[in-house]
Parts: sequence; C-alpha cells; structure tokens
Amino acid sequence: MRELFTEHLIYWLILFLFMLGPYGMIFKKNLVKKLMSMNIMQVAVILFFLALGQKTGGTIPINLPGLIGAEHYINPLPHTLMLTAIVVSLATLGVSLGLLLTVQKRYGTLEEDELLRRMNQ
Amino acid sequence: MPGAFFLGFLVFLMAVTGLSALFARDLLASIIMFSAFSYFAVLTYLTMGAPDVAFTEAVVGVVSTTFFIVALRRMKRGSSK
Amino acid sequence: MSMEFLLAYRPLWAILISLVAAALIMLTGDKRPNLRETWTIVAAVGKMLIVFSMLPLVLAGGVIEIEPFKIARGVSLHLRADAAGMVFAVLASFLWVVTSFYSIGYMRKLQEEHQTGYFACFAVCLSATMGIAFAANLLTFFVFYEILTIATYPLVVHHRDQESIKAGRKYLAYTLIAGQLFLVGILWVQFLVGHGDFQPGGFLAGKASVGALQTIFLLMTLGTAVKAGVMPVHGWLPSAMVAPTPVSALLHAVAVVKAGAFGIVRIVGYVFGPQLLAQLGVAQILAWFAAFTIIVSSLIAMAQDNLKKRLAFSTIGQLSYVVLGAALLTPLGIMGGIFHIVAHAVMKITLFFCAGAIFATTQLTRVSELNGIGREMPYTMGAFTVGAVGITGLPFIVGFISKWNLALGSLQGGQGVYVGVLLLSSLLSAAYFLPIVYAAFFKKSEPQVAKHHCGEANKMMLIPLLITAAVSIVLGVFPNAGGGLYDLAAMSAQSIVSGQFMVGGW
Amino acid sequence: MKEQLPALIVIVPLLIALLSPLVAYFSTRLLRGLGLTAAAVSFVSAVGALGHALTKGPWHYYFGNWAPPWGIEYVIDPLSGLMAVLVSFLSLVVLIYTDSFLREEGWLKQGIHYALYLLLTAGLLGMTVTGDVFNLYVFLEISSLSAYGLIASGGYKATVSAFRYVLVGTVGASFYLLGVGYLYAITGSLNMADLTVRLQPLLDSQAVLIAMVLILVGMGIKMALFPLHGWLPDAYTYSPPAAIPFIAGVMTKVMAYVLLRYFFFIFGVLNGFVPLVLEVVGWIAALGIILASVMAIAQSDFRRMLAFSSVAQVGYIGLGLSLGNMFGFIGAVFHIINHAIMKCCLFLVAGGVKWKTGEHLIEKYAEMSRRMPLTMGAFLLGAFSMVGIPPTAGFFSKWYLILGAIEKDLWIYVVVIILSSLLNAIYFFRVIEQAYLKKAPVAEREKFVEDKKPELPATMLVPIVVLGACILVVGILNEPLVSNILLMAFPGGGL
Amino acid sequence: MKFVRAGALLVVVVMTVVLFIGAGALPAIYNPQSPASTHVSDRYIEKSVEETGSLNFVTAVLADYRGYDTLGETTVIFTAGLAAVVLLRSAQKADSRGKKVPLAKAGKGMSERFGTIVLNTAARFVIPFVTLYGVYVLVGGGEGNPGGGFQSGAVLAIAIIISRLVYGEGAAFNISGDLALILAGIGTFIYAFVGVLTLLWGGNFLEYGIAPFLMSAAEKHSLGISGIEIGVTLCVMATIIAIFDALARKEEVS
Repeated sequence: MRELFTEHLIYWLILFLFMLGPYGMIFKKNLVKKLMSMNIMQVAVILFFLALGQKTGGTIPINLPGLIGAEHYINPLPHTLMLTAIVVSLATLGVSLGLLLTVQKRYGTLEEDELLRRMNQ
Repeated sequence: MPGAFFLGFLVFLMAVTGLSALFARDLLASIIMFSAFSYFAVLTYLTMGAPDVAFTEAVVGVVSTTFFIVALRRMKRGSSK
Repeated sequence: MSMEFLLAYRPLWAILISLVAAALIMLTGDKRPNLRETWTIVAAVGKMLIVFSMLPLVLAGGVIEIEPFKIARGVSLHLRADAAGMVFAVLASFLWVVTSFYSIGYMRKLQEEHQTGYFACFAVCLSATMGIAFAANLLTFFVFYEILTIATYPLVVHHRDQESIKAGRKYLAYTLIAGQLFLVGILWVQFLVGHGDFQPGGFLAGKASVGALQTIFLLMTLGTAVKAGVMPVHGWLPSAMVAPTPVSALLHAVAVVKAGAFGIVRIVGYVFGPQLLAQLGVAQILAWFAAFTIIVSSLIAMAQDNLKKRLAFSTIGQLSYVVLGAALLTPLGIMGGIFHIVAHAVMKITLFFCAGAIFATTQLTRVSELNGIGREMPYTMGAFTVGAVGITGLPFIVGFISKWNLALGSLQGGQGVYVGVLLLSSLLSAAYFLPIVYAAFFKKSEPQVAKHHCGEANKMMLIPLLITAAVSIVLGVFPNAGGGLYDLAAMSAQSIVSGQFMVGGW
Repeated sequence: MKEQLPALIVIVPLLIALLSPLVAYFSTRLLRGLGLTAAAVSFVSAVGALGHALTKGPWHYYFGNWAPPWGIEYVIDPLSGLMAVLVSFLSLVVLIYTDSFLREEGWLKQGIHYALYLLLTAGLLGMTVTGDVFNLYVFLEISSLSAYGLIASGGYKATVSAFRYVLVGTVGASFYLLGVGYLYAITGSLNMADLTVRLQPLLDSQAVLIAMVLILVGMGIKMALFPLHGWLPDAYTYSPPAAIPFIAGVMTKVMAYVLLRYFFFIFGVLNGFVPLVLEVVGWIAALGIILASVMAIAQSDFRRMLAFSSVAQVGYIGLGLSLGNMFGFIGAVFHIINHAIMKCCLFLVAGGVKWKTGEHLIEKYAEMSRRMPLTMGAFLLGAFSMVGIPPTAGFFSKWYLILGAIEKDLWIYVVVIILSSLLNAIYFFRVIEQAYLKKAPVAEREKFVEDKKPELPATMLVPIVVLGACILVVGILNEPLVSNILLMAFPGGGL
Repeated sequence: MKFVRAGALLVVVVMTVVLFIGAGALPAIYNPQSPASTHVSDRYIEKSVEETGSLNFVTAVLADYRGYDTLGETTVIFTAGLAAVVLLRSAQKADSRGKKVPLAKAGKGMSERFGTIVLNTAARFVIPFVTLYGVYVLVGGGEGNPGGGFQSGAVLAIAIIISRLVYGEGAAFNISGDLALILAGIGTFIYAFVGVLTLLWGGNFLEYGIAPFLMSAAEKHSLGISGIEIGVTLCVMATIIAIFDALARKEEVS
C-alpha cells in the first residue's frame, strides 16, 4: 500500500488541480476567476505530462559529454509537448482577456449573473 | 525516492495558491496569488528536471501577470462609470 | 442514341418528360403565361404516347425492365413496366391529358394567381405517379411516393388562405408520419432480405418470424393506407377539399389516393403474396377495415351538404373497394380491385369535373343549392348523372364490372359477407347521389340559379367531363376498349396468384 | 511537387494566412485573390490526395522525413481524404460568399478576417489528415482560436458568447490533451497507427477506459454532443454572418470525425470497454436528438433554430458512431458530409436574408420566396434534406443509420430517428409556410417591389445555389460515394 | 438555476472520483521501464546529437523531429494575436476606414506613462540587459543550455513592454500594434518558408538534411533549427507586443 501511495500521490494532486478547472469555471461568478481556473487546468495537464517523463537517476535532457545511454536522461518528449501547451495557454489567455475587456467596456460588469441580466434586457 | 515527496509538497503548494487565487475576494489579490501559482509551477518543473519548460513557464508567467494587471487597470477605470 | 436504347428506357422517359416540363414551366411561366399551358399539354400528350406505346408489348405478356443507376448500397433505381404498373400508368397519363385541358379552362375562368407553381407541381406530381406505377423495388417506390407527397402539398395550399394552410398542415402530418412508418417497414425488409424487388406472389415467405412479418405488414399497410384513405387514417382527405377542384380531381381520381391504393396492391401482391398473407391472417383484418370504411364513409357522405366533401367521402368508400379487393387474396378479387382503380378514377373524375364546372359557372358549392341546375347546365348534369349512377353500380357503366368481379372474388374466397357489404354500399351510394340528380332535374330551380341564367360551363371544361363520362360508358360496355385495361388487370391478378386458374368474369 | 500533396493541403492556406496582414496593408484586392487561390489549391490537392489514396492505398507522408513513431506523419486514407475534400470545398465556397461582407471594412480588419478564416481552414484540414495525436491537438487549438476570433468580431453579444466558447472549448481541449496523456503514459507513442498496435493488449485496462472517457468528453464538448452543447446556440446566433456558415457547417463535423477516427480505428469497436462506452454515447445521442429537436421548435430566431438543429444532427453522428457496425459507420460519415453541406447552405441562406433585409426572426420571413426566389429555393432543398425527403442526401444518411440500427436490433434508435425527422419537419415546414404562403405586411411589400436589384450579389448567390445543387447531387450519387470511398474507409474493409 | 448548479457539481465530483481511481492504473512515476520512457524517447536521447547537431534534446525534438508541431504552435500564438487585435480594434470606432496610416505611427494613441525618476533610471539600466539576455537565449540554445525561440521571443517582448510601460507609447524602443501583427505574420512565415525551401529542394516538409549546402548532415540540421528559431522568436515577440498593445491601448474616443 505504501508504495502505491508514493507512486501515485503526485497523480492525485495533479488530477485535483485538473478538476479545479471545471469546478472554478462553473462555480466562480467572476469571469476573470473563470479564466484563472481555465489556466490552472492547463498547468495541471502540463504537470501530468512532465510527471510521465520522470526517470530515477535521470538528469536534465541536455547532452553531457560523459553520459551515454537513454536511462541517464529524462524523457525529452513530454517537455517538447508541454512547451507547446504552455504557449497555447498564453494564447488563450491573451484572447480571453481581450474578450473580457470588450465585455466589461460594453456591459460594465464581470459578474456572470449581472452580465446575463444586462445582456437579456 | 526523496524527489517524490518534495515534488508532492511543491504541487501541494501549487494547489494551495491555486485555490486561494480562486477564492480571494479582491481581483488584484487573486491575480497576485495566480502569479505565485505560476511561480511555484516553475519550481515544480525545475524539480522535475525540465529546464526548458521551467524557463518558458517563468517567462509566460511574467507576461500573463502583466496582461492580467493591465486588463485589471482598464477594467477598474472602465467600471467607474 | 440507338433506337432500342430509346425504346428500352421508355419508363424512364415517361417519368422524366413531365419533370422537364415542370422545369420549363417554372422558368418560362411567369413571363409568358400561355406558355405554361402549352408545356403542360405537350408533356401530357407526350407521356400518354410513351405509355401507350408500351401497351402492346405488356399486353403480349412482356415486361420492360431497366436499372438506370444504383440509388443506395445494394439497391438500384429499378423501373419495370409490368401489367399492374401499366394499368395505373395508362390511367394516370390519359386522365392527366383530360385534367390539364380542364384545369386550363378552370384557371382561366376563375383567374387564379400562382398558376406557374400550380402547373409545375401538377407536372411533378404526374412524374411521381409514373414513378410509383413503374417502381420495381420498395426504395424506388418510396422515393417517388415521398416526392408525390411533397409535390402535392403546394397544390393543397394553393389558395394561401388560413384554411388551406391548416389543411396543408394536416395533410403533411398524416402523409409524413405514414411515409416514415413505411420507411421503417422497407428498411426492415431490406435488412431481412437484402433487396426489396417486387416479385409476383411475394418474396418474404419464410424470411422472418410470423410476428416480425405481421409487424412489417402493419407498418407498410399503415404507410399506404393513409394515402388510400382507409377509415381511421383518412382525416386529411376531406380537409384537403379546400384545394381548387382540378387538384381535388387529381388528388382523388388520378394521383395521391390511387398511389395509396396501388401501394396496397403492390404490398399484398408483390411483397407478401396471397399464400403468405393467408398464413399470417392479417389480410382478414385489412378486409374488415376496408369493409368498415366502405359502410361508414357512405353514411357520412349522406350527411355532407358541401358537394365536394360528399364526393370526398364517396372516394374514401370507393377506394376501400380496391383495398378490399386486394385483401380478398383471390384472383377475381384482386382483378376486381385493380380494375376498380380504373373504374373509380374515370367516374369520380367526371363527378369532380362537374362539381368544378358548377362552381366555376355558378359559384355554388352546396348540394342544397343545386335544385334545378339540370335545366341550366344539362350536359354537365348529364355527365354527373352518368358518373353518379356508375358509382352506384348500374350495369353498362364501368363501375359495375369491377363490382361484379369483386363480388365473385369474395364468393371465390368463401367470404360471402363482403357481397353483402358491396350491395349495401351500392344502396348507400345511391342514397347520397340520386337526390342530387333528382333535385337538379326535377325540382324547381332556386332563385340564385334562375337569376344566373349562366348556361353551360365554358367549352374548355365541358368537353373533358363529357369525354370522361363517355369513357366510363364505353369501358362499361367494352372493358378492353382503348388500353385493354381489363386484360391487364386480369394478367396482373394472374401473375400475383401465379398459377391459380382465373374463372368467370365478364 | 506531385508527391508533396498531403503537405500542400494544409501548408498553402497557412502560408497565405500568415501573410494576410502584410498583403492587406498593400492591397485588399490582392488579398482576396490570394485567399481564393489558397483555398482553390488546397481543394485541388485534397482531391488529388484522395484520388491517390483510393487508387494506390493510404498515403503516409513523413514530416522532416522522420519515420512515424519518432516524427509526425500525415495519413491520407479514403476517410481522411474524403473529409479533406469536403472541408476544403466548403471553405472555398464560403470564402467566395464572405467577399461581399468584407467589402467596406478597414484594411486591417479585412487582413485579419482573411487570416483567421484561412487559419481555420488550415487548422481543420490539419486535424482531418494528421496521423499524430498531439499534432491533432495543436491543429485543434489553431482552428479553435481562429473560430473564437471570427465569432468574437461580430459585436458585443458575440463577444460574451465567444468568451463562453473560449472557456468551454479550452476545457474540452484540456480534457482531450489529458486523454492523450493517458494514452501516452501506457503506450509511449503518439502516432495513431503505432498507438493502435500497442493498445491491443491493453484494451481491458482501466487506464484505456479513462483515456476513452476523457477523449470522448473533450471531443464531445467541441462537437457539441447533447449535454455538452451549452456554448453552441449563442455562438451561432450572435456571430457575424460572414464567418458562421463555415464554422457551423464544418467545425463540429471535423470533431465528430476525430471521434470516429479514435473509436473505429485506434480503439477498435469490438474489444475491451469500447462497446460499453459506445452504448452510453448512443443513449446520450438519442436523448440529445429528441431534446435538441424539441428546443429547435421553440425558437423564433432562424439562426438559433438552426443552431439547435445542429446539436440534434450531431446526435445522429453520435448515434452512427455508437452503432459500431458497418452501416452505422457509413451512416455517420455520410451524415457528416450531408450535414456539413446542408448546414452550410442554410446558414448561407440566413446570412443572405440578413444581408438583403436585415431580418433573422422567422415571422419576418413572410413572402421571402417572392423577394429571393433562388435563395429560398436552396433553403427548400436544405429543409427537405434535413427532414429526409428521398431524393435529397439527408434521406440516405437516415437510410443507412436505420439499417445499422436494425442490424444491431436497437429499435429505440429507429424510433428516435423517425421521431426526430418528424420534429424536423415541424420546424422546417413552419419556416416554409412563412416564406412561401404567408403575405408580407403591406409596408414591406412596397419596399421590395420597387428595388429592381437582383436578389443577392452574384458572389453570394452562386455559393448558395451551388450548395443547394450539391445536396441533390450527393443524394442521387450516394451509391458510388458509399461503395467506392466509404466502404474502403471502413476499418474492416467493406463487405 | 439551482438545479443546473447541483447537476454540474455532481458531474465534476463524479469525474474527479473516476480520475482518482483511474490514476492507479497509470505506470508508477520515476520508474525507468515505464512505456513512456522506453518506447520512443530512447532514440531522441541517443541519436539526436549526431542527427540534429543540437546538444539540447528538447530543442532537437522541438525543432527537428517534431518540427511541424512547433510550426503549428507558432501559428497558434499568431492566431491569438490576430484574434485579440481584431476584437479590440472592432471595439473602437473603425477609425482608419481604409485610409492608410503609416505603420510606424499607426495606433500612436496617447497612453499615460508611469515614468517617475526612479523608474526611468531603473528602466534605462534594465532594458539593454534584458534585450541582450533575450538575444543570448536565442543564440545560446544550440550549445546545450535551455532556451530557444519561444523563450527569447518572450524575453525580448518583456524588454519592449517595460519600455512601453515606463516611457509610454512614444518611446523609441517600441513597435506599434499593427506593425507588430505584421511582424508576427512575417516571423511565422520565415518558419514556414524554411519548410517550403526544403520542399523546393525536393525533400519532405521541414527536412533540413536536403539543403544543397556543402555541410555535414548535423550542421544542416542545426542551420535549419536556428533558421526556424529566429522565425519563432520574431513571431512570439511581435504577438505578445500586439496583444499587449491591444489590451493596454487607451482608446482615444470612448
């Protein structure tokens, strides 16, 4: 049982962070907070991928002259994928903030129910 | 594997900052907590041995916090009317 | 385009000719009105020639069969001009020629608007009818069946007023639901048998459990019975009377209702086959429904004061003759049913033409207002009398022959009770038609009729109804006159029962 | 250049999109020309690739010449080739259509709109032809972001619906990415073909079930499968008429195609937890079809009605997917093609009516057939196809779906499909009645009697008529399409 | 409304529980024999030095083995720039209705400056070093330390944002919104053009080894990699500035 705990503790924490996303998005009234929860969700996925690439005794995936052989280095593939994911999260953040500003300029509020009321008037 | 516990602790810290970012009342406070969350994410990536990803996360963290602050400033001024 | 290719693909040309005409009408109709009529007449005559050119070959027992292309995986657009198909095709093409002359006269007289749409939909309806007549597998039949539904909708809502829109909605509700049920039946057959090709004597024997086959039969007859106006699902027919009279004539005599009745004949004869149906025992139920419809519709017809409504209910009754004929599963019964399609078509179209002529000239629609009209419009009422009496079954008019065969068929099948039903319905139809004839000729004419002094309907309407009256008499005396429809009916009954000796008959 | 076709399908629109802002600064006419050539080249190369795939078997194109599990590969097999042809064809048609909407915008707005549109095309094409799961995520993000941009440029209400679309869309994408993460965790590879091979022994493990659920939820959100469709009605209603036909017509269909690709090809339909998951999908889709059709009846805005009918039609594809047998597959893919063309045509009509009369409420469509005969003619074809009247394409996809359902003895699905085509009939004939039978109020009557201009500018009318004709042509020619392409695309090979 | 809220909460909770149970089936963390660490990544680690000439495996995989992903990635960031600008540009009145405003001055709205004496001097000191560091990150990526297109682009963007915040929009060291967007397009175009070049030379898309120069394969690859890194840097920098400009622009007429 103990090794199950240490092996998978990290996954449970990551998945908790992951589910923080939809939770925050549904239950937080303020649109900016919804945006943050979306971002937290993306960071959680990045953590998940990096956790997959871990190796005991592996150093950072940069070639050291002396060290040959795959078991000495950490798996570089998840890192590549997650570079993409981080920049995607920045991209969606940029667009969403632009959207938020326009909404706020027109409807003057960022609280969800207040906004819906003003929209449907 | 000592790394696992240290990693677990860092992710736990991230969870704490993430939750407080969501549950802070004032927007500016939650943005600050959010940048703290991003900061701990950088630390976690480093302990996971991913310098490239950590560097990018750090830089993206700075840029996204700047965006948030700028957007907040305009919203504050905008919402005055 | 070699000659035999042209000849071999005649069923397809018969369908396409009026589609092309419809397109031409839509394109040229608005700008030059009389072009509409010329295209309609050219298409009607052309279609009749094509269909009649196929007659000798089919009468000699041959079949023209083509599969131009596949329309779904494992199913092709399969057209076949067989005996039963030819009966319906000859009838439809001939009556379309007559109806197009009549509707030109009717439309000119009443100055209706939307005439381009009217003639175009007319043409599409007729090409769909041809498609139904020549369809050789269930999917082809269904494709043209649905096109007919959609093409008739604009005709029903022709007047664009609130009442006709409501009638249109009712019409669509009934026919679309029926279409979907029919589709499920077809798909089930497609799944069970892998194809849907009509075979005389049916192709479903032993293909599935009795329960499954009964459900398929229920789905398919429901799908076609709505169009054939069998009692519980006939609701749309009377309310579709708001359409202009040539449309009602087309609906009731030539296209939509007959398609339903023809569909039931196809299902009974070419999908299930008499032997299988006898085993399943469902034909009995269908026969009871038909008998029930015959009686009840005649009773309701008596109560209808609006002339067209009365004719509508009489049509519902007469159509159930065809359904009854098919449900009897005996050769004579089926032959009587098929021939009744022709008989009823010719007589009922005469009656509707007369109703239209009366409405066009005197704006009268109610039966109570028709006293003394006979003196004003002798020829119209003369034709009306021929039609009315024909439907009640007077010998020497075509109605009698099919009724005679139906009676023999029921006796042959050992179900004498239906002879009683036929006799009772003849009496009832006399009860709701003869008062009109009596009032028209012998009662003192009503003030409005006298005041009108309108005289006979205009030529374009009068000639068609006289032609159809004459045809119903000629066919009464020589059933094989013209297209040899009687033999065709006998041949199709023969091929359905396949092997059983055909006895009796005129 | 012949053997580089798969790359050209995606790269050409991408290149032109990248230069759009620059080109727009110099001349917007050049921009329009370049945009059209990009879409045309992409369409031609998609057709060429499909032809090659049909004759010489699936075409594997390695990027950077690295073999698959290591590098990224494009796979053009009959299914992805057909989807690429569909997407590029519709993109070309709608691009011609949007031209007149952008005529009087500023140069930067035009440049950005063309860039976003071409990026959306490139993103969707990238998703259809890719053979790599993570590459699919990247192109999913490209198409989503450009769709957010296109929708958001339609005014204030569009911005709010675009924001909700961003949130829900990103959640969907993250679910999908986590699903890919799970698959990567247990197989170690990101290439679809390699994944299929390495997944076979693991199909009964829990991790694969979780991966399936995650990908299903992720793509379900992007595809607007019933319970996850919250973002769609507002997004389609308030978005600008220039962009919405392509987004509405194609985007949800490509996402549905991805699910088809996963469940039929990678997971395999018969083993492990897949039948269980597919059955759940089937029940949800069936429920979705009925409820969405009912909601569509209750709408008064034409575009919102079309949006809800989109959710219902996507339910058909979900149903076809859940059937799992050959006819279910054929029905689903054929419905993807039909519904893409139909929905695109209907939204073009809605945009055309808004352009001509500024109306989009259904009761304002009175006597529209007199004013815009050809447009409403195309609408009629689209409506008949949605209801499933035989000669049109919509009927035949119902034909295959019901056949598949009967084959699996799932009679509830047959009833659902029949019931929903009747519900479709209700809300489409309501519009037909309005357009063809009702009289317009006298005030409007004079307005349109005296304007002698043709009903719509040619650049708008031609796409509408072309798509209307396509509905009929695809309907009538469905047999060659099914037998030659779809059957070869079915993983087990046709019967 | 209450009902929908509760339903959504239920779905989230169920989803969390399902994921938690499912996490058990994942391979244990840190174990070197896990499929992810053995199947594909060993070739990246062993062969990437001689195949792509880059010591940093992540840069090798990012720019060469899965170079097409990174092109997609750069396009994503470019699309975000487009979407943000089109959004906020349409929010303001469409001032430049077609009439061309010279790029350098386009969008030269007056934006207030935060420049106090302390900030001015600090900025004057910080900006050059930040820019230098950004360039170093781009160039240094090859010699095996972390860094590459994205990181250097972002750092350079930060330099410009600092100058923009401190000296306001008139600052010399600033790029206007429209120009930034076009630059972003050009940056990604450089990346895609390198791919098209390899196409023209007859190889597959982004196949650096096909270049007709007289070099060893590794050098060709590293040349290709640095080519696309420059494109990525330009695009990321310009897009971040474009988004910042769109967000921070104080619209002249409200």
